[in-house]
Amino acid sequence: MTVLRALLVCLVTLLASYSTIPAAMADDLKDAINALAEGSLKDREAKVDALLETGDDTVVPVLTYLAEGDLYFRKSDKQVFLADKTGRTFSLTDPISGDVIPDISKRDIKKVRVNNNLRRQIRDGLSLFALNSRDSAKRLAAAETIYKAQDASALPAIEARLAKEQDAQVIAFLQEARAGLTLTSDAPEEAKLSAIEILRDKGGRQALSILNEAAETSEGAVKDAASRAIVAIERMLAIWNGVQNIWYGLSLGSVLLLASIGLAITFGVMGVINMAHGEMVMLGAYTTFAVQQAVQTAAPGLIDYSLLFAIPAAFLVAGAIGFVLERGIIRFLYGRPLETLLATWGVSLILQQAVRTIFGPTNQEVSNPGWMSGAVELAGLSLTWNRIWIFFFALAMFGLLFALLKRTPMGLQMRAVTQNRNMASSLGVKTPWVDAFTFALGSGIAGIAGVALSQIGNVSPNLGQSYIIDSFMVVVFGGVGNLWGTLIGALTLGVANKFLEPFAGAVLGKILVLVFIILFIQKRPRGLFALKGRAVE
Amino acid sequence: MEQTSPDTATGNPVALSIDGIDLHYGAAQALRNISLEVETARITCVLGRNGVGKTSMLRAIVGQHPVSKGKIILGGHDVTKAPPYARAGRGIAYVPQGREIFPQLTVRENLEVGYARLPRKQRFVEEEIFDLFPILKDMLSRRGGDLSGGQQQQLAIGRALVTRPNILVLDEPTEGIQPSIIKDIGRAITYLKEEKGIAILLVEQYLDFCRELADVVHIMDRGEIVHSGPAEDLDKEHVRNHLTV
Amino acid sequence: MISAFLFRGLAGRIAWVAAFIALLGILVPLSNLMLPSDHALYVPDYIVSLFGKYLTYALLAMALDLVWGYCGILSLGHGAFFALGGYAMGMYLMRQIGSRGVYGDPILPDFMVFLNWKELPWYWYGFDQFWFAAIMVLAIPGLLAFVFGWFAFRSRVTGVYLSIITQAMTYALLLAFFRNDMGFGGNNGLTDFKDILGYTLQNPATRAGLFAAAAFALSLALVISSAIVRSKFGKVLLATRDAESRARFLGYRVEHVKLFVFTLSAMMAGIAGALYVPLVGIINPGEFAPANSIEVVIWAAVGGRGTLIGPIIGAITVNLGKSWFTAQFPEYWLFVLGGLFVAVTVFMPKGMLGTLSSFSDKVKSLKPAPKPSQTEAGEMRKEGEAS
Amino acid sequence: EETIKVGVLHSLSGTMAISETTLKDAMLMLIEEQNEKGGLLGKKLEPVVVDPASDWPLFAEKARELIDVNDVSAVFGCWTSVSRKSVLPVFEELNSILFYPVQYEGEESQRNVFYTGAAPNQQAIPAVDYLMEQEGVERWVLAGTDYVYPRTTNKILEAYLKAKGVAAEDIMINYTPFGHSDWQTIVSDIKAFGEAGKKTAVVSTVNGDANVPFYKELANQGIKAEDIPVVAFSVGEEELAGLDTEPLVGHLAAWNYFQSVDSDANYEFIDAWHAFTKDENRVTNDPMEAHYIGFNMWVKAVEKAGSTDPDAVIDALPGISVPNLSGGYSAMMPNHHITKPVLIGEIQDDGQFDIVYETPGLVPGDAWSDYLPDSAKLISDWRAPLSCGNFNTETNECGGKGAE
Amino acid sequence: MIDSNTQVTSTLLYLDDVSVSFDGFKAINGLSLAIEPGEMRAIIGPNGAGKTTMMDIITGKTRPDTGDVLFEGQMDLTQHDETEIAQAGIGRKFQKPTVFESQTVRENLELALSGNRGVWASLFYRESEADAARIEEILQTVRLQQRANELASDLSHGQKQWLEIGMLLAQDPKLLLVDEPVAGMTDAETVETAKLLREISKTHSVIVVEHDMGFIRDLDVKVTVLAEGSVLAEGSLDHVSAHPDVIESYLGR
Ligand SMILES: Nc1ncnc2c1ncn2[C@@H]1O[C@H](COP(=O)(O)OP(=O)(O)OP(=O)(O)O)[C@@H](O)[C@H]1O
Ligand SMILES: Nc1ncnc2c1ncn2[C@@H]1O[C@H](COP(=O)(O)OP(=O)(O)OP(=O)(O)O)[C@@H](O)[C@H]1O
Ligand SMILES: [Mg+2]
Ligand SMILES: [Mg+2]
Repeated sequence: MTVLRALLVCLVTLLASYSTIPAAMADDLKDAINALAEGSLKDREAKVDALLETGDDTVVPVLTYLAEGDLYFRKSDKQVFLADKTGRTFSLTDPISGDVIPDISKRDIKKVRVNNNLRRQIRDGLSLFALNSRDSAKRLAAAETIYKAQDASALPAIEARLAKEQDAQVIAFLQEARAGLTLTSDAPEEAKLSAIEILRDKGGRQALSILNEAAETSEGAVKDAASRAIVAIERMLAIWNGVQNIWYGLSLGSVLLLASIGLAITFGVMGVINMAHGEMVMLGAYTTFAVQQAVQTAAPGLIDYSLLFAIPAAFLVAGAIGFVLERGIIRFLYGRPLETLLATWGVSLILQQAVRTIFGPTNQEVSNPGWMSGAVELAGLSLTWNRIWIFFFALAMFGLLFALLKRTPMGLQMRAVTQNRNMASSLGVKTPWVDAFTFALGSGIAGIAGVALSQIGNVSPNLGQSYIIDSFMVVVFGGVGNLWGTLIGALTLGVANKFLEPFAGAVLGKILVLVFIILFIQKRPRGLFALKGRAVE
Repeated sequence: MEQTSPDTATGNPVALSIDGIDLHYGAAQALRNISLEVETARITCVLGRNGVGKTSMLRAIVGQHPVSKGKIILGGHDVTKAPPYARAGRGIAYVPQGREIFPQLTVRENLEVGYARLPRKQRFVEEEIFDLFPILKDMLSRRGGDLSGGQQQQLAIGRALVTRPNILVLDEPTEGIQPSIIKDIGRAITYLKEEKGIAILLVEQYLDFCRELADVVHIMDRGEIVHSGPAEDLDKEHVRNHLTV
Repeated sequence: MISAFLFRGLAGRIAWVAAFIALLGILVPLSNLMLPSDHALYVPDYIVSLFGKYLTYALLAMALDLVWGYCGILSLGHGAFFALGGYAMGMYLMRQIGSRGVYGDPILPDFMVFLNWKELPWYWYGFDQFWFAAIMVLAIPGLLAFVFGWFAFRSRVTGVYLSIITQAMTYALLLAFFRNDMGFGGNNGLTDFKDILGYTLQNPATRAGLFAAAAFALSLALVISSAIVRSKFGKVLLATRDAESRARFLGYRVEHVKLFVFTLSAMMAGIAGALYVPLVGIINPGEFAPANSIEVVIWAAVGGRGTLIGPIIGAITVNLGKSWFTAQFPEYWLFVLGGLFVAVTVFMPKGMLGTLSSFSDKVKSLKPAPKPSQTEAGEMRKEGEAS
Repeated sequence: EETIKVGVLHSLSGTMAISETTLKDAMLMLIEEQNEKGGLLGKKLEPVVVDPASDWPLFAEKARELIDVNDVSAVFGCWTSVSRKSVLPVFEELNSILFYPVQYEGEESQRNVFYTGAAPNQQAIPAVDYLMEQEGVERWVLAGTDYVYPRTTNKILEAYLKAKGVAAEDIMINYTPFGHSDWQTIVSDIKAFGEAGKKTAVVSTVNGDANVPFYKELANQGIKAEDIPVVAFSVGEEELAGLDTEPLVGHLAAWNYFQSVDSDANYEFIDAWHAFTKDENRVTNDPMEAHYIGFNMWVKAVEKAGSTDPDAVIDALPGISVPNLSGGYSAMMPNHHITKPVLIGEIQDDGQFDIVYETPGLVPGDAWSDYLPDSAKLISDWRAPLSCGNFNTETNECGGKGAE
Repeated sequence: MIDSNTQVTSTLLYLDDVSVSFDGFKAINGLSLAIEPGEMRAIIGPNGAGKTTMMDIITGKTRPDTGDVLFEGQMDLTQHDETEIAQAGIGRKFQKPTVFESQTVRENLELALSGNRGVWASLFYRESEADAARIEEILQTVRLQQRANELASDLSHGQKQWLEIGMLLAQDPKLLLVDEPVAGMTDAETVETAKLLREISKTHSVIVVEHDMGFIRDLDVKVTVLAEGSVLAEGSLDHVSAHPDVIESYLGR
């Protein structure tokens, strides 16, 4: 965003210094721009239209700034400027001359108000400008906007561009845009039929709605063709819908997995009924917040990568607290697993209130880095980046943990100690160290989960409470002490939830999942991946 | 191996000595002033009726239960207050009564837990162990808890041997084991004593087994050692009296 | 037979505690109603309703202890039975409002008018009668526990698996009762009660009566529970808790044993809920929240599990602490309460009661008094050990 | 020295602490300011703060404690409807005064309670009007958390929209559980619903914790305000503080106050707030303004009555008018609701709202909705001689619609 | 079903071609065995031969993959659960002593004492004099009178063994399954136990599993040798001990 704006400012300055605009026209433009300062929001729509109609490139930065709420006027003379906030003051750029006036106080200027209507109008209008941009990516974006806008007045621009466009993707979009417009116009039948074909191949909901309208308003061959295209598109949509649902389910499952994976250690392996698990997740999320703040002040350039620093930090913070907890409290409670519930519940209250006291009771803002924002459109699917990252992150964590537990001597000792502490000790295992390490590991992993979860939900003192029940559900459903169970359990519950949600609704869907868990446990009283045989008794 | 204790009458160094220990379970006293020495390359056997405190004594020695009085010296070091893993670090290995294998670990993993105090190079299971208990080799990937009672007992002994101890403490190791393997265990114990010079402390109920192996026997009754002497003493009437009901 | 059975429950200190609670049930209301408010022994209205609430919590905690402490069923869903009993009572109280609601509808409760319901749903029939509601207070939690337990125990669901499905049960009920479509007032629940059995709830005397009822219910439940755990059945319970499969090999129908206490305990919880609702004046789905059920477990653990009296002490102490701390240190009370829980676990492994009795044992053993007979010693030890 | 005690009944822990803690601070600030001005009736005010811990029955217990044990003259508190419902009988029985500062579903008017937050007609209806008229919205998604406030509001809105000629298939209603955190399906449904060719908007009564994940999902799935604007009734500055608002610019909220309101009273208030909290970044919000109004009304009423006696103050309150923060005056009406302007704001990238619409005059709060059949005929007037919260204008009787 | 009065055979317990496998490992392999009423049978065999598993099958703990197990000629044990089988009169002592640790020795015996196991019956149970006397007698037999009121968890390993034997006596079943009763006992106690079992077998059927050959000799009953899940040899102890396979796989040289 900022890069773009810097470019725009350069552009203005360039334009101004080598201005080829005749003086008279420049004056008109100036008036038209300054006119933005006055009148109601409704009046402003006409003024924006007028600016767009000039077709002059000078209006591009003006309107872009307006849409972003950065167009200001000087109170003294109602002159409109492009404003950039620099620290506590603003620097103003004259849209025509490109002159920069630094250090203007907020008091002296006022924002040119904008609303959604204006933004939409500007976006659609500027897309026609961008259609002639040299950057093919921009042209592509513009063509997409034009397709979405379905504005008949854009038709000449589309035709004009199509005549000289080279980029196949842009051509496709423009043709689709034209097809939509053709269909709703009074074009001849053949044109409409070929337009229907283009739209059918394009697919998607918007094509569907255009075709629906066409099918309603037309007759004969066009109506038939449109109806057939509708059926085809709907079938595709249904399929993609199913796939999308599976993805949503897996993605929800990966969140559940993340939330419960630390618990799979502290509870699943160690047998501590760890009610403070959620708070470890919360601490991870708050660490993310703190790291983000630190990076913001220390190295703003790295802000997009603050999450990468947050991961080890969260592990260390939550792990350290887990370590202290184990040494200070839990170790007195081995052999009395139920009592750990009481103690860790107390700890969870303390941690919640501590965070509330330190950071305040309200939500904290953890922003998505650029590489985790937005979505990719993949055929009929729309996959958001943060979910994709979280999904693979969860799997990676699982893999690491699995390897640690099953393939390393430390993992073996961890399991041995929890099964028979005395005997492990008599075999030379340093049980206090293993206990503390295991609990710290489980807590640290929970902390890492907090980093990921801060990307999709609240960062508040209550964060832990909202995950704790689900986490226990997952671990138990999968089978206590079985990591695979946790993995499969989390994904199963995620997918089940997402398949129930569309037709039962979110509330009933959740109830049904709970009922499903209850019934499932009747069938497999020791969870999905139950340990069988004598060994369990 | 450090052997700082003075040599004993038999000429072998003392690997382990306990000196006047008492042990309580809550208010109940289970051991009264027990003293005993275990020599290197000797088999020391402890006998006694049910509930006289044999297991309690072993638990005190390996550190699974604190003593209320007295001292435990291991290889010249006072380990009275040391945790079990520290004592294991000094070369003591324990085959407990009731097997105490790790039920959810496989046989292989059960054995590997014994690596904990070994240097990296020594982290393998010696073939001798599998020769002694071939069944373990067949069942490496079965879960310990699924084994039969006797198999578990074999595993418990095998696991103790994995740690390459210099003192081996066995609590009724023959319990639940088939006769042929009992004979093998007997041979193995003799082998460990003679070839490896390991000190062996054996608690047994099985008199014949004891008489065959032991160099020294101690007899316990009601938390006390009431008789100590060579294995031949077991044939004496008054000694045997301690073992009858 | 029944009286002989109950008589057995009155042995030892239980008798004293039960009598004490029952006495409170008489004295506190009397003092509240008869004494002038400046009298030294006067119990203010505020205290009466507050302690009335604690007594219902105590009953709930004791009911939980019966299944958890004695039978090893760690129910994380006992709040559900409490809430169901509460709802049954709430429905009765709702019907008693009659046309005094804000919309003045003689049949439909306000929230139904509000959401355009035209008719009373069938499951609300009968709740205008106290006897019917009273039966439902027992029957609904009892039936749910019976059906739930029937399946779970028959399938041999035990340990944490059982705990978690009880939690899933209460969680599912929470979500269900939140739904306005269920016809129980959604999130706001049932409120705005006017009177019970013709006595207006805004009158201190009515609340004093409710206090007495809570005290008597608790005292009676204590005697019944004590009689149960002292009978041979109580030993079977412990056997089931400690070695379920061994009990099976002895020929005990473990699932019936569990089902019996679970259902009984759910009914006690239901009664607690039913007494709670008129005392606090509201029942809403929040009572189903899993955290509430966990808190009940905490009360029992704080007081001392497997002692019946311990959970009563625990419930009252924790809630008294909560009431006091939230007013005294509104910003820091969670530290204090959390710290208390940690301290109890670490320093009082047997809960408050267990620690108290082992302390008093020590004091006793210092005196050169005649040693307690073998049986008594064993008895006491067993009680301590059970926690 | 004798003081006048004021109860503050807001959750400082549990799920609601997120919202309510700020209100406790605001009350402490208001009381401190009043004391600096010399207190009330020559006495100092003394706040009594308790923590009902987001536990509804505990609200009732604490209310009783405040009134009975601490002898407070008035209580400022509650946020959720259920907490208010829980304390109502207590205030009625012990005859005390509660000021309730949050927007709610209406359908209530009680003698001891003064509602300084918005009734549905002071928030929801103007917001929908705005979208319809200014943005040309034709298709509606009513998304809410499953509890009474959203249910009622949506019921009212549905009736209202249908009366305006919106077809049933152009209204989608969706409920989610409290604290719902996985919004993927619902957001993609909204997206699909909005791609059908007609201009679509979302009216969100999603509550509390669920908002952050909801908006994050909206942002990530690329739902732009220009395409599908979301107007919310429970999202204010405080809630936005937990969000990166950059991708959310243009989404809307309807309130009676925004921190960005351009008035001297507001600037003063904000400065005082920053000074009081010693934190330049603390935001102000609508319920804070409601407490500001309510507190000043109470002060004025006590002065007018010359005592803190509840009956006197209750009688004195209707008709009292005090400055609000948006530059006008708000008055307490006989139905114990107040008059307020309605503002629509668009979210800005700095976490503030830019006010894009303001009702021309003040809107009086309506205790009984005109769009619900059973309430339409009810009015509330606590002045003598009527003294009734649910007066039936058809039967001319107090006590609701009565037997039919 | 079959009328309970008409006995199909006189056999008390009849295992017919029973097999069970765990994850592909055949622990019991086509095992057939018949125990007559009043018979005592000793079972020996290598570790892992399937002796304990066989008991698991009889008592309903493990379901066989194939084969029938008939009790008193008509009750198919594979169709019943542990409780029903115990109530039908099969009692068991486990290889690893399992007692109710948090209850006293006496209570353990009280629980085991034969009688109605129903919920109501145990709620309203009052100890009769006969019951008390019986418990006293058993305490005497297992030599735990001194510790009657102590918690079972405080017993030593061997004492727990004794307690379990006591519980079995209290239960008074028709068929006793005794898994390694003398493990951990002194030689003298072993002799006592053999006597005790012989006494019991006068009125009950008994199956004893042991590795102690001296003890088996003392019992002086028919011996069945199990190996790899099926019967290897059967007959008197002298007969089977001479069997080369038994020597090879079990007794050793
Ligand atoms: N955990 C315990 N708590 C209380 N008392 C115990 C405990 N363990 C053992 N005892 C008691 O201490 C005494 C000694 O027990 P110990 O286990 O040492 O006997 P043992 O000689 O090994 O007997 P066995 O031959 O039966 O194994 C016994 O009387 C026993 O009852
Ligand atoms: N659940 C199981 N999973 C895998 N293998 C099992 C399982 N249960 C038993 N086995 C195996 O079945 C075989 C028979 O075991 P069983 O306990 O019946 O032997 P046993 O004859 O009683 O031996 P012992 O004399 O040592 O007690 C053993 O090899 C054991 O490892
Ligand atoms: Mg022993
Ligand atoms: Mg066996």
